[in-house]
Amino acid sequence: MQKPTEKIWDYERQRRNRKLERAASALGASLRDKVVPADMAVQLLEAVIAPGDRVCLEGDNQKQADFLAKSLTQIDPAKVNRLHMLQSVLALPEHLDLYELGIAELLDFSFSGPQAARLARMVGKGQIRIGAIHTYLELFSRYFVDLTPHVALVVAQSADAQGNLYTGPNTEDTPAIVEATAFKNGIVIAQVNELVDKVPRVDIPGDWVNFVIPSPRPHFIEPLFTRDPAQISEIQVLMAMMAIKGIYAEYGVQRLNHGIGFDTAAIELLLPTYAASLGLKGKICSHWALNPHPTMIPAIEAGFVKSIHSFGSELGMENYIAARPDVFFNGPDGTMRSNRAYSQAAGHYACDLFIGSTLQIDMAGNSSTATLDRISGFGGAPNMGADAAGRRHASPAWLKAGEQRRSQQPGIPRGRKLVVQMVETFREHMQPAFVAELDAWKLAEFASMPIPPVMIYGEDVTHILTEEGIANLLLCANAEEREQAIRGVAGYTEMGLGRDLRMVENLRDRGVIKRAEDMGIDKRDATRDLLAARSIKDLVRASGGLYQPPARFRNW
Amino acid sequence: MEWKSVVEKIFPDGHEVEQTGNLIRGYGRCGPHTAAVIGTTDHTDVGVELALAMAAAVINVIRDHPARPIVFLVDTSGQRLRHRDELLGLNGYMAHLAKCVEMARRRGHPIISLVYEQALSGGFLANGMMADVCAALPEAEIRVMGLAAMARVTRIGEERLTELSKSSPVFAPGAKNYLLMGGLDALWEGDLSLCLSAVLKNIDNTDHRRSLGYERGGRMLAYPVVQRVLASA
Amino acid sequence: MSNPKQARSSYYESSARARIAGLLEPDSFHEWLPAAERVTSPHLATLEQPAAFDDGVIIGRGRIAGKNIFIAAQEGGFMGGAVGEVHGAKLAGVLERAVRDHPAAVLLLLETGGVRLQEANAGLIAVSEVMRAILAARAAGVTVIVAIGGQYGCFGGMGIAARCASAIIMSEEGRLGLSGPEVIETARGVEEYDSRDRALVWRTVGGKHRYLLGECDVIVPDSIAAFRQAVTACIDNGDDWSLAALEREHQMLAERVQRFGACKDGRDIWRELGWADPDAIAMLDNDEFVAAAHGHRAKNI
Amino acid sequence: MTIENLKYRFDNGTTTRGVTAIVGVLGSGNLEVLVEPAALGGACEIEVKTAANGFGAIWHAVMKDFFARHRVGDIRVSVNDAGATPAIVSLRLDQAIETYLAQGRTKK
Repeated sequence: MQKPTEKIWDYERQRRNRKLERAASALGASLRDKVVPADMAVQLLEAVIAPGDRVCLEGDNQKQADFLAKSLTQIDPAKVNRLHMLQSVLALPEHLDLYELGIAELLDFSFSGPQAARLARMVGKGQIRIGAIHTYLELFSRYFVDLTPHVALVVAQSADAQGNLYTGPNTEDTPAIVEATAFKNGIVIAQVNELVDKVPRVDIPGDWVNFVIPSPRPHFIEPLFTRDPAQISEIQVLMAMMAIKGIYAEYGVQRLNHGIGFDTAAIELLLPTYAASLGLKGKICSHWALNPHPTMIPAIEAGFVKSIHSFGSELGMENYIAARPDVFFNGPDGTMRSNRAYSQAAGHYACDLFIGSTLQIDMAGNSSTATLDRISGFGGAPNMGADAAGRRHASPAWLKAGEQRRSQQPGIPRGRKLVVQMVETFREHMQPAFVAELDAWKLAEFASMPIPPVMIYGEDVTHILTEEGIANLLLCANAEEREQAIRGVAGYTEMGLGRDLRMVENLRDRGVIKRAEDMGIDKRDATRDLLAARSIKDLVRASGGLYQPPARFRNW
Repeated sequence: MEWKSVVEKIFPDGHEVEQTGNLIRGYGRCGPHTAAVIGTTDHTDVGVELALAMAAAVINVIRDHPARPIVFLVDTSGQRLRHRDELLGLNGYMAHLAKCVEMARRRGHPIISLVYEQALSGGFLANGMMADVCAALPEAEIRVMGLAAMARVTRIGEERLTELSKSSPVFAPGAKNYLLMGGLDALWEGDLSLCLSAVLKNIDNTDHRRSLGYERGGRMLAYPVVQRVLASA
Repeated sequence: MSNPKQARSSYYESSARARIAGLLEPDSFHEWLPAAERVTSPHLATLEQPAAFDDGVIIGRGRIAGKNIFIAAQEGGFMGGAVGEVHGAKLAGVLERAVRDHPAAVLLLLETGGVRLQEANAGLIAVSEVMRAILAARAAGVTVIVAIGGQYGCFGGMGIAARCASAIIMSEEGRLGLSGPEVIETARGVEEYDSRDRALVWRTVGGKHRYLLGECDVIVPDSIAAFRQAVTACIDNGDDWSLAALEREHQMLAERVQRFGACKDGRDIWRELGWADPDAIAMLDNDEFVAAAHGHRAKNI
Repeated sequence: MTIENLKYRFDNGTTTRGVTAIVGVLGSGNLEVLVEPAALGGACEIEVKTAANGFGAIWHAVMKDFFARHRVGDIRVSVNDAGATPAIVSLRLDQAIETYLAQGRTKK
């Protein structure tokens, strides 16, 4: 009998330990405990990142590990190359510079907002290879399956010498990234705004973190969820009235998530005024998976809101959040901890309604924000804007939606999440929101994607809300009715003008399509006077001075 | 042209004009008249200090030399584009200067201005354009904005603007255009002292620019519009 | 039009026509060269640009607190309230008519970026004519009152014209200056003036700073009713067009350069004026602010 | 930029007393609407000047619906448009006609 070759079971741990030894010798005396001076960041990265490694660079929806991103672009591509980058959000130019510099070659990501146009150009030129475009939850999930990072470059507010991290209210993706990396033989490096003797609270335990770098300047953070009420139009007020009376009140929606546009900001600002006047306080909108939108302040102050769990925080809202611990998830230190992974899960499984905007909707109700010259990804909308087939607990809104569905398609009793697409029929510059074919198809062809990048599938959408009315797709018997229901609220777009007038009137008689007047809404009441706040300053006042908006949102 | 040669040509009978920084001030004699001279030079921009200094000069003339004509010599690249000057309220300083000029006019000082080099938008409003008679040397440059910048801001093609500027004096730079629009009374050529004495003989303190623009065919609407306002119920 | 909503309607958000309707006594407004007469700009038509029926300014006569006044209101929504040939002539016409008719006051609701570039020469001359007409009206004993509280502020030559008036009423949201922040940023760079830093912009040209500096006479909350009240008070105060008043202004402006000439930011000026916590000023309500500003303004007239 | 000029006429409207009304502002994404009385034998004439070209079919549909909603005749409607969406156009048209009629009712 031949003696079996001895199987090595800790190859990856050994590999990590060798990297840590390389780092120790490269850093020498400049390494104190876990603290690495900023001017040694590039040496550290060259020591711990090997060619072909999977590197998760923390680029979140809001906060950015910008110093580490910059440092990564400065490493020698002769030493470190072919990196496989994992990022929930591509926000900074450096994120794409890596591919031009020959440091990275493959990308798996979720959202690329500000870099979408450049990403499309680089894909077109073959400078970058995209593994897949994910939703947030999907990408985080793969960190624990087949895309586990070898190295994670993360960002926090402060750290102590032992590597304990305090993220501040913008915890965002950090816990998901660090957990996947630290427990699978990876290396975790954090840039921090300050070193402290004792962190206010431990968001990430020090023994999961290998290195801490005090960055030369505080990390970049984007106030992505601030909508100036001054920019809300009377059409958006009208649509918000229809959402509240025609959907929220109709189903008794208590648990929900809102998108980030002005359409949904209008709903938030109508809660303490219009919704209250309909006697809906306490009956709708009490529990939220939502970032701390400043436009939520009047509703919170009016007592509409019982709780809000957040994906991230919002610049300027810190003091307000800290002063409202009954509403927000604040730690023992008094400040909020957000968590994108948990909040996405909450939005998917524990909410009865998602409402958000999009750029294009086709006649099957599929919607997408993709355009030919931009590869922007999806972020979290598909997780919120999808029926949670795995859900089992019941709620009145969920049950009612399920019942309506079964009125057309009999089946075993189950509920249904409300997924509402809220769009004006034309965007700026007369771009129609309703189209025969989504631009996503052309983009898929151009970028050789296996499937067109659809944000929310038609089968998941329950309602489409435009200034012309609400189409309830749950009540449509077949594809033909669905199409006419959509055309019936598509206004003067080509799709809307192409409606079958008789069928649309019939759908209206059946309550599948509802106009403002069918809901008892007088369009003349749709004025900005209904908004609980008409300016950022009104929001500050409503917060009792606790909300401190960033300078760019002020006009005083 | 250098301000010194301008002054010498306007005041062949003697003058005492000095430059301090970019401010010119003093007086000159032209035939029987002694005129105060206030002006700027070196294409300077006009910030709060310069506007205030010009206003002080006007107030001094009002106080010390009743009814003495005031000649503004204009050479400016416009208002000073600084955060600090805006912080201090540059518009208020400019308006103050304009008010001083108006006060002088109301107290019997004839006001004449001569653009001898260049006059740009805001720097021109508070003195040169406040005059009873506004003149320019033929080579002087007068404008709000160059065509290239105008094309950028208005998003109208520069070629189109250039083409239109051949037939319309309404937007393009140039002293001739201002003459047609009534913004300038005359271009001063030849003997500048004769030009000044001729003006001083006939000067009055009403604003003639609208009717001039109408007569010269450069600004055909302003005059009838005002007439209609005056005639409305 | 005794709409109860009007009492709390925002001046900032209202159109020029809504401001006139809200300020004047009901049904007292009589418009001159109204929209139906279509006195539009031919220069815009030449450039294939849309031309408004009233060229962006509404003029006429009406009553406020029982007094007959003339009024002009610029519409910021149309080309940023920019002054063209017709627009400028309408403004000048109101003022020149005031010299003839002696109303109790001329009220100018200004909202403008200055000269309309599409008709730049006509606009610049028109602004100059407006300046002279304002001063001619004052010299004739007519009080000219300027109100500034719209989204586009009051800039360019009209910023100078505004300061030629007898009195200026602003709201905190209003802005008054010569060169707009974007113009300075373009010319001198973002380090000189970051036009996107709106708090900085308001510390430079906003209503509260202008009030503390003595560049405006009255500051009011952002409501049409508050503006109406202030206009009435300004009419009652009348005007002082005299050499003595001018010399006092000269003194004030000279002191301002001396005292604040080295200041880099509105906050430095406010500190110099004796405000212990300049950063708190932005959030003070109008009444609190006006009370606190007593004795901490650089105004001596 | 060019300005497109569109004209529509709808017959058999109801003659209703009104007073010239103007609503809206000619600003980006917005429009101004002027409604005037005119002896047109019961017709409603509409003239649109718009900076956004190529939307004639949409304008026609919007105006047809507008006339169907109100059926007001003997009026001239003049529109200056700076790229407003049909929703805004319909809203302003309704506001203009309501103001026109309301003023007509209060006029002695």
